[in-house]
Amino acid sequence: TPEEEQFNALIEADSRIEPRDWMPDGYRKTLIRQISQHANSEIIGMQPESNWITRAPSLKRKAVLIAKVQDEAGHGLYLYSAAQTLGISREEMTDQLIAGKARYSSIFNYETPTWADMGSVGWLVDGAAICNQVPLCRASYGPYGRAMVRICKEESFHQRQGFEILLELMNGTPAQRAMAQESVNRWYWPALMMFGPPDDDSPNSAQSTAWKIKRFSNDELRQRFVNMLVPQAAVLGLTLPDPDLKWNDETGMYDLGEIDWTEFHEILAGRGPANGRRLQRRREAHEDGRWVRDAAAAYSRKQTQEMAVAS
Amino acid sequence: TPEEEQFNALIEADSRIEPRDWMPDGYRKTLIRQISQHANSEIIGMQPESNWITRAPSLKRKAVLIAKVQDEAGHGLYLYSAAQTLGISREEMTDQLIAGKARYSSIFNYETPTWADMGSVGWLVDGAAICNQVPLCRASYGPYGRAMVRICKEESFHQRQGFEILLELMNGTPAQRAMAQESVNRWYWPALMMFGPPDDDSPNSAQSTAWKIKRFSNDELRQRFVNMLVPQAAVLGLTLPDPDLKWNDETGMYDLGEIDWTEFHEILAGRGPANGRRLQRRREAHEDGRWVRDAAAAYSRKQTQEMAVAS
Amino acid sequence: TADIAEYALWLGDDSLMLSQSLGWWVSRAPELEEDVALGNIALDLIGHARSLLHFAGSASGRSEDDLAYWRNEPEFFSAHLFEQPNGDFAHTIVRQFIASHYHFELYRRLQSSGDSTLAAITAKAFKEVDYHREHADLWMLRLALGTEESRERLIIALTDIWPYVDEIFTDEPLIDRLDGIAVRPSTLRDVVEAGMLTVLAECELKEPRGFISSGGGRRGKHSENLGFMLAEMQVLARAHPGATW
Amino acid sequence: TADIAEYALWLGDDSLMLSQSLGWWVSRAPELEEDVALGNIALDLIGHARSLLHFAGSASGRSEDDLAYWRNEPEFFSAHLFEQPNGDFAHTIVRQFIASHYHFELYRRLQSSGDSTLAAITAKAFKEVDYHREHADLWMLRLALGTEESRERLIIALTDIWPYVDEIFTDEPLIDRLDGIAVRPSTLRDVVEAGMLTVLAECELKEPRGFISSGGGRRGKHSENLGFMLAEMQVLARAHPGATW
Repeated sequence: TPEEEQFNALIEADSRIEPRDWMPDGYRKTLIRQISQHANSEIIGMQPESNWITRAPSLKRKAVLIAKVQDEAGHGLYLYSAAQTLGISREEMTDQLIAGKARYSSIFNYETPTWADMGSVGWLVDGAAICNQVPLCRASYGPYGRAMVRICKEESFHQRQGFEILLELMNGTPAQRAMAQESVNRWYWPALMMFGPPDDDSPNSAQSTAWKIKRFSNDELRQRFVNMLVPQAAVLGLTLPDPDLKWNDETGMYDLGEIDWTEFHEILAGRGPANGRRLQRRREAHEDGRWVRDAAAAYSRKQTQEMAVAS
Repeated sequence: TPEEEQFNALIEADSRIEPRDWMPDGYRKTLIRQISQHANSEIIGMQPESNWITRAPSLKRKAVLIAKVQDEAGHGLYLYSAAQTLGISREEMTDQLIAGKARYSSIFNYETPTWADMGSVGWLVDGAAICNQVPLCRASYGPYGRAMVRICKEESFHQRQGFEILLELMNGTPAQRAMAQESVNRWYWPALMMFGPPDDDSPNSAQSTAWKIKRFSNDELRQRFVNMLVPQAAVLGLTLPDPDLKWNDETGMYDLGEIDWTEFHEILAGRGPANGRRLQRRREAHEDGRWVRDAAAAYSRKQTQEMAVAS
Repeated sequence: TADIAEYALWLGDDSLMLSQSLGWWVSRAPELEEDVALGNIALDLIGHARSLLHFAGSASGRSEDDLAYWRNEPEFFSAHLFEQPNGDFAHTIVRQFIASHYHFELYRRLQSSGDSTLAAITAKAFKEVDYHREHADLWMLRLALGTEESRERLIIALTDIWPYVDEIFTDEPLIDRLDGIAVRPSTLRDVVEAGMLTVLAECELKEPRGFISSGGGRRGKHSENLGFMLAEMQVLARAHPGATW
Repeated sequence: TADIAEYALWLGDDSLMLSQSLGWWVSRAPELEEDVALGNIALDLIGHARSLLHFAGSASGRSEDDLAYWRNEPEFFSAHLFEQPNGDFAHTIVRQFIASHYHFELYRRLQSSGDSTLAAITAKAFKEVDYHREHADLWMLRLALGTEESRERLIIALTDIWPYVDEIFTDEPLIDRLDGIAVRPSTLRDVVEAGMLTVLAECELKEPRGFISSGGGRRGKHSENLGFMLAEMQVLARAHPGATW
């Protein structure tokens, strides 16, 4: 069809597809799935960090942490808006999340038992997210790409803050240093798994790449991430918990140890440390807030009516 | 009337009035007011102590404290039962309490900011309560008197526990000793006010005394209490915060300093430290529990129906 | 002086405890927009608390964190209003409503305090609490005029929180020693109450009548909630004496 | 031995954390009878915890209070089930339901443990958890068959708490070293689950299916709630090192 040709031409030319443009159903569905999943990840991702807001060990850290969790709420909002341009409502996305039907990044099913996890989440999880997301700033769908530009700016700020938390701990008492290393030991492998299964085991990637939604393979991004981490770990004085990690002169990159995907698949199957708790808390916040949202909606209806009557 | 004469004769003979007996309206009303007020005091009185259950500094103290607060719930139950024999329902009493229409002892409008308050409440508040309540074991209304016998036994146990808490603190670190003294400073005067206004300012007492509901005057009971406290304070090594307190060889009793009744009247008027909070928490527990009580009632109705059908 | 430092603690502790409670909402608000809005307010308040605590501690060589994490309950000077638990959203909004109307008038006047640091801190804070007040006023209207349930919940929250209004307008001896520097709390009452009553009138609500808490926060006597708040707020810092973060 | 002591901590920490949560209800229960009943259960559990912690600490010279108040989070061995927050009454009842069915079968068998102290402690506890189980079963029926609202809330609570069942039946290496002394958790599963399913059938409910928490409490890896619980439980004791109470 002519529309199809025009769409393909736009993709080919690295132009943006905009909401009013024709697009194939699969493209629309893939984007809705990906963007809402990303939004949900931001929303669920508030939980492991909000866990330390009331207990942050200094007022400065408390402020930085509140700002960060609040940024995630903002990212959720941008992404919901981007998804809405594709014809799905915020209510639908919220309901799917609460019903357990929509996915979010598995990494947020891990818990944050120590303050050092605020460092690891920033440094490793946000670090991995950035590697995943920077290419998305050039995603073919306009509203998504533009949302990602804003998000990536803030994420890199968050990663720096995570790095700083760990740095402060590593410069601190022996207990603080131990806390930092223990936390990095727990988060390193899960962060690597954030890039998804190895390329030869990643079914959806080819079409997404053709549509220029996805621009690099899982393994490529994972490799980039580790290349970035190793020198930073050296600055921090932290050991990355992979005994097989070493520089390879031939490839000009680091060789990685074997990833054990068992845990990844267990969590995907609903058997992670906190899958239930994350959904429970989201559901509770949603239900507890229902009367408030209803009140705001009723008030706004009444205001509109009054204005209509007045005019 | 003959009923009236019989009633008066029973009172005269120090016999018990029982639920089936005729009684004057005023007697019934006075008792309902007094017993439900007493029940409410037990129920609201759980709050200042439950405040420390989750933070008790040793497991033994935690157990003792739970047992004590639980006893108070039990006292509330005995007393509600006694009042019910006079023709008021538990729901009515509960609703009056929550609506702020029923009184409870003002002492429970004080707060318990420190652990030492668990000692002071036991030693001073329960101590004063016992002085007030022991005579009530002989109250002319049977169900009330019998409830008071059970209650008094447990209260004297509670008072000993309060004494023990203070003793342990006074044998402890300087910080613990200071905590104990500071707490006794706060609770001493309010405990004395628990006996009510001075005799020449106590309007309802005469009739209650004639009916043998009340057997000693406010000032008499207050004096007894102080006579008991002084030697115990000496054992504890605590100073009672009354500079005018001293032994009077002539009366064979302790002279007391002037009581400042301003605070007492402020609290009665609803301007105490925690009047609002106490009612708020009772209301919240009551409202939060409504669906549970409804479920239990519905289940019990269904069980009864099933049994009726089966038979 | 020690008096000015203590006065700065009054103000700083109010904001600190309020932000401590508000921070809890971030990730639990009724909608994402409120996660952001309440987070912003919490951030502003923690900013004010940091400036005020920093200022309060400067004379005695104590840092904002020394003061936030290493004081015990009787050494805090927050008014009870600022220590009230979050309750449901209506309780949080009523607490914000009173706090922000109070802050607005207080900071408006403190900008011309004889102490230049206090004046500078409150000049910046004034602009922010103006937004807090708008946010609270709008929610008061939404809850009061929204649905039956929201109106009922708002009325309960007003009953529960209003007892703590009185204390914030109560003068203490410290104020006598800070003429021209502090604002005398009792002089704020008329304006602040008038402002709140205007909003309540728009809400078609009357001023709540009922209990009045006798307070005592400015003398280190606190409501039962503060101990629980401090236990949580200070637990990590106190597990690592001497550490920096 | 150190192994038996660690096993005693498993059991003791379970009861300790559960009683810590239950104690909150006393003064807040749906009716006075439940203030008394939940108080009794909390008291029994704290009694079990004290015996078990006392026993666990006896070899290393640590008192029950040393163990309760001076261990840090990773040194606790409670299973996540026992650390779950109270939630609404339905959550508390479901937690009690699972805990007491588990305790009943566990203590029934531990009475014949090769360790005479463990046998004696659990023989006494067995009689008490029998009552806990009855109490929970009855409430399960009331909530399931009472009103629509109670049934709905119960189903939500089952969904939320059931993920923590799996962990209590998970074997850990420690168990291999305690043959004849400890009960192998996996051997309890069939009987305990059958008992619970019988009650659920009377409730006209099926076994909940959904998430399974990966646990880790026996290795010192805890759910996010434990840190908050310990902050509150330990705050006073830790403010006075070396004090007795």
